[in-house]
Amino acid sequence: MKITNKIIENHGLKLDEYENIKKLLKREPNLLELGIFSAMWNEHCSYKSSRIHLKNLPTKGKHVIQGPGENAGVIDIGDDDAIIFKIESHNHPSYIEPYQGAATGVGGILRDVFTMGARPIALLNSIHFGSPKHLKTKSLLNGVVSGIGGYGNCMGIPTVAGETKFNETYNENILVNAMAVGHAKKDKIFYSKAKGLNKSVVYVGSKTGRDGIHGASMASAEFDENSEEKKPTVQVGDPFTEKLLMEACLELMKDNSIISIQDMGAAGLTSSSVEMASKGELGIELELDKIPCREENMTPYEMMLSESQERMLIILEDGKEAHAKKIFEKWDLDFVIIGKTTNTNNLTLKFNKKVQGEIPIECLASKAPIYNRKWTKKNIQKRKINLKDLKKIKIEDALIKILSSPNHSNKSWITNQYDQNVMCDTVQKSGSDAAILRIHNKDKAIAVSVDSSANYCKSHPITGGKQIVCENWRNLITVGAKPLAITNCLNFGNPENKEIMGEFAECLNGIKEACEFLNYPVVSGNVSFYNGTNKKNIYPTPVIGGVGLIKKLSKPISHKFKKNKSNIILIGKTFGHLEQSCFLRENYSIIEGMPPEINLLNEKNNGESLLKLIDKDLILSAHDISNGGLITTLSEMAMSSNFGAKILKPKKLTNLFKYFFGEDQARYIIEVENNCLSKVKKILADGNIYFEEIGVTQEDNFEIDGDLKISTKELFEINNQWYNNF
Amino acid sequence: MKFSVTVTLKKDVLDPQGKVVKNTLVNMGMNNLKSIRQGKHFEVEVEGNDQSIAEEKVDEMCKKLLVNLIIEDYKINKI
Amino acid sequence: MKFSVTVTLKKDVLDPQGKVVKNTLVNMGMNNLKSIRQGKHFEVEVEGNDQSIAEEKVDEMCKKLLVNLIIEDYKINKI
Amino acid sequence: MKSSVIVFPGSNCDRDIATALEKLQFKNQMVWHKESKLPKSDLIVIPGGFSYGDYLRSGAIAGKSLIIDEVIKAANSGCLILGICNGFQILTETGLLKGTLLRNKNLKFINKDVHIQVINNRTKFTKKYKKDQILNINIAHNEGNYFTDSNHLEKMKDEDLIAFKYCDEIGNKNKNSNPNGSLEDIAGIFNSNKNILGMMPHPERMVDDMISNKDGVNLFLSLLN
Ligand SMILES: Nc1ncnc2c1ncn2[C@@H]1O[C@H](COP(=O)(O)OP(=O)(O)O)[C@@H](O)[C@H]1O
Ligand SMILES: [Mg+2]
Repeated sequence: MKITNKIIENHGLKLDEYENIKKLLKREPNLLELGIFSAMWNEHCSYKSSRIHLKNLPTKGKHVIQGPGENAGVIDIGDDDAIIFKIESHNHPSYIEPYQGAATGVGGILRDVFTMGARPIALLNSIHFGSPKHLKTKSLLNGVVSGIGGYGNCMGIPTVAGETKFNETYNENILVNAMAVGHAKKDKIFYSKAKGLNKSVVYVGSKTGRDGIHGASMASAEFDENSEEKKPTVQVGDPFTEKLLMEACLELMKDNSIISIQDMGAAGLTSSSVEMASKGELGIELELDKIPCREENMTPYEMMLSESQERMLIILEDGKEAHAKKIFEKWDLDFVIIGKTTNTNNLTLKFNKKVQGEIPIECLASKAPIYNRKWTKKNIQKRKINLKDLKKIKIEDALIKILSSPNHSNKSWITNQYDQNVMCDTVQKSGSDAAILRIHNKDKAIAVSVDSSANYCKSHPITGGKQIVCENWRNLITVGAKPLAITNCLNFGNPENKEIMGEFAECLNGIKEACEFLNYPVVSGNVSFYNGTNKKNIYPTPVIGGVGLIKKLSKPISHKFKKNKSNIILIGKTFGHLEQSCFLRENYSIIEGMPPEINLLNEKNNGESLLKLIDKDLILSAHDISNGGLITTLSEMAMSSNFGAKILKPKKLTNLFKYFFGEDQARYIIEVENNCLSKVKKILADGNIYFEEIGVTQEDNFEIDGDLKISTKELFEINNQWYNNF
Repeated sequence: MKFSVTVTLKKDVLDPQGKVVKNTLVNMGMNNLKSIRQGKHFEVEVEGNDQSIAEEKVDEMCKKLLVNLIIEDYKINKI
Repeated sequence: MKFSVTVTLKKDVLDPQGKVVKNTLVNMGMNNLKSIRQGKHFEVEVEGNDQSIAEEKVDEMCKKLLVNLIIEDYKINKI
Repeated sequence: MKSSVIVFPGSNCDRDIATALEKLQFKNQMVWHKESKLPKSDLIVIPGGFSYGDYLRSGAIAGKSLIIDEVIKAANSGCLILGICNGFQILTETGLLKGTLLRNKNLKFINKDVHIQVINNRTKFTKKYKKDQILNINIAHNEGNYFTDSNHLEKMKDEDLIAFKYCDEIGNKNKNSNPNGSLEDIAGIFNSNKNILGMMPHPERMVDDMISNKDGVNLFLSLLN
């Protein structure tokens, strides 16, 4: 078949990229080879637009065992324990078919984690939808939530935290990011690097069908009106098979049979085999006749590009084949030796005893294109807001508006659809700043949280990038965990657009700066570009997933008020920054202005001091102040408990709206019992930490001295109604 | 007026349920079973006397709710 | 030889799925919908040329696995 | 006391129940479903999870496995059998317990802590509880909506075969306190001999204060003596 320009374009390749392919091969590729190039050279697999920026992220640290570049990141949590985690996007498939898209997103990220030898212990997700008024939002939300639940529940892995946001820039392009966290023994971690010649390459798991052929190139292309018709065969998730695959892999991993192992994710058999060979600087030869196929008459092209789920590639030590086969048969899974490692440094594909395609591995990996795309600095939209120019409202009404808004409503409608308790190690689940998971049979735990701030990132990408890292860090601190490392999912628009590329570069700079300062390295991640339609791009939405360690689990800290008549202390300075706040957005639809500034030194000092207080067992509860400001944070602490609070008016900042709704960073609320108060104050003073005593807890009512009085029950109902009416 | 709606997975779309059901039946000794695919069935009753209008209504229900057109096909029959 | 098997809930058995589907459709404006019940559908292919033997096989599959006879009825059709 | 936990492909609360049993001093062993012989045991537990992915009907396929014949034999000779969640569904599919578990009335998976009331505390499973005691306990299921015919319901009432009912924190039973729509708020039932208990809530999730509460402990302690 003659390769025409049309065919090249349909494969998502640019003409100059095709010329490059010919130069590397010193000939024209055939269709099979072209398909393989297109799968490996697209944005999703090659990171061609992002790589030069990602290089700058800090990836090393005392706790890091494995940084980016493997299936997932690995950190050391002491003793012989390691935590393996990663986040990944499944945005485009979820828009086309929300249930299956979200489900297979969860399935994919779980494989990344158990491939490395970890038993998954928690799932998290960050999901972004269009305006609640948009026609499709409801069914997308419904489908995505049941898809996430459907997969995780069936696997028996608790889904313990996440975030759900609405904003019209996601109307035609929702975001579905899933994160998985697993636990492994430090000396039992498995990598994808192939080693040794003539080793058996084994295919295990489900059979190969015509699912999602070209899924990876779809994830790298912009949507247009026709994309719903262009639907490739949608991948259907089979969590039951994945559960068997996980148990079988973990069973085989108990001894020393495996040289290397890699799941088949995007670009299926192609990327998994190329990756293993490329890391091992070897060749790999596959006999495609042996691939277990689900449909009749499948072609080599289809087999190599299929994205059927629940499959793995394993390279086995000599003589372990029979032993491994027995395990996979026990779990009713296919197990076939489909090829071997070679010294040719080529990917060699045989079918019907003939070589159908042969490509030097380096052409697909290290020689894949890398672009230094043009980018421009963000043009800042300055807008000073003078509260006097705005319509007068009451504090109470403004608060109610925020608490009853889609973005702030109680999410139990969602989280009740996830099994959060299976595995019996969930110490704290959704609804708090971070979830806490006990390490099985030990008295230590990890804390996990995912966060994003698209509005901040849109208005000032550098600050936004810093802010999410800090917010994520704070969320771990408030539950008493020492933040160790993060994973990140970078959801952006079209990188060929200078401004979008600018948002990317600047967000990444912000992330880098904060991670470096807080000693909070990046150990894994994922980039999703081309989120948008018809030249309308989504807001820049980097999502940060953090993991922290609680060395000794004695009394888990949550944000619920615990006692009557205890002291409420605000840590950190309040300046009253209202631009980009929920207050202005929800009450006045004002979306311009700068996000609050980040002072990394304050972040670090305030956070570390709070950790000290928690370590010394001096506080009852803690909550970080984020969207919605001080008053929203206090109401959340009240609503989730049986207590209210009586809050004093500020001594310094006189504008109550600025004081109560400002979104200044690096702030926390803590609840302290009388008998600990002087100790707490001393530690904070010794650390040079700014704090204010702002009130006390009380029964029943949430109250600001003289200005507002509302029962906590009523607050709870206000916060709870939106989803239930949606 | 009553209709039956049969919803089946499109060809080439994975049917995890059918797969497990088939394996189970084969294990139970049904070895001349070649394939089995699982779908949905609805019995719909609508008011009115005009069959073509009624059938159109049912078709609309299928498109709007009962069927996931991305992975499923359907057939409507008067019963 | 191919058969279709339709499995429906018995009359007096509660059908929570059908109920929710009905409410949703009515909320979507389909107000001449009188009732809707949801069931399962299987497409079974068995080897062999003798229809009555094949049909018996399918019947056995239904009784032994596909159908919960306590709450469900079923019908087999050659297709 | 010797217990056996049967593991089906897709069971996923098997480790949880094993951990709870061991914590409470049972001598426990795991039994893979392909085994044709059951080890000698005083208690057989069919754990929660998604055996065979809950495909076809939850519990249906596990109900046809080899080991189930052994479970039925053991049940008929008086061995204690506990089916939790998916285990309850499997027990109804095998016929060891009557009735069936339909989809939750809201058609959604439900995970939350609910209240249940101990209806019959004069059994080997419940004797450490007080009559009408209210427990706070976790549920996590798609199909927990218990249904049975009126004859069987009458029989269960006559013979005191209802183990637990959903209620609110003070014991009221109404639409809001019933999470899944189950008939007469039924959360768990016995067979006529009261040596088999099937229940949707997860007692094994309630044995540890760090994680939840200890409202499930007395179920296991009842079995121990
Ligand atoms: N899709 C989801 N999955 C699981 N948990 C969620 C989801 N959406 C929100 N949550 C939970 O709801 C709570 C509130 O979310 P959010 O307002 O984003 O918290 P924060 O501001 O502390 O990051 C958190 O505990 C979060 O884990
Ligand atoms: Mg928080």
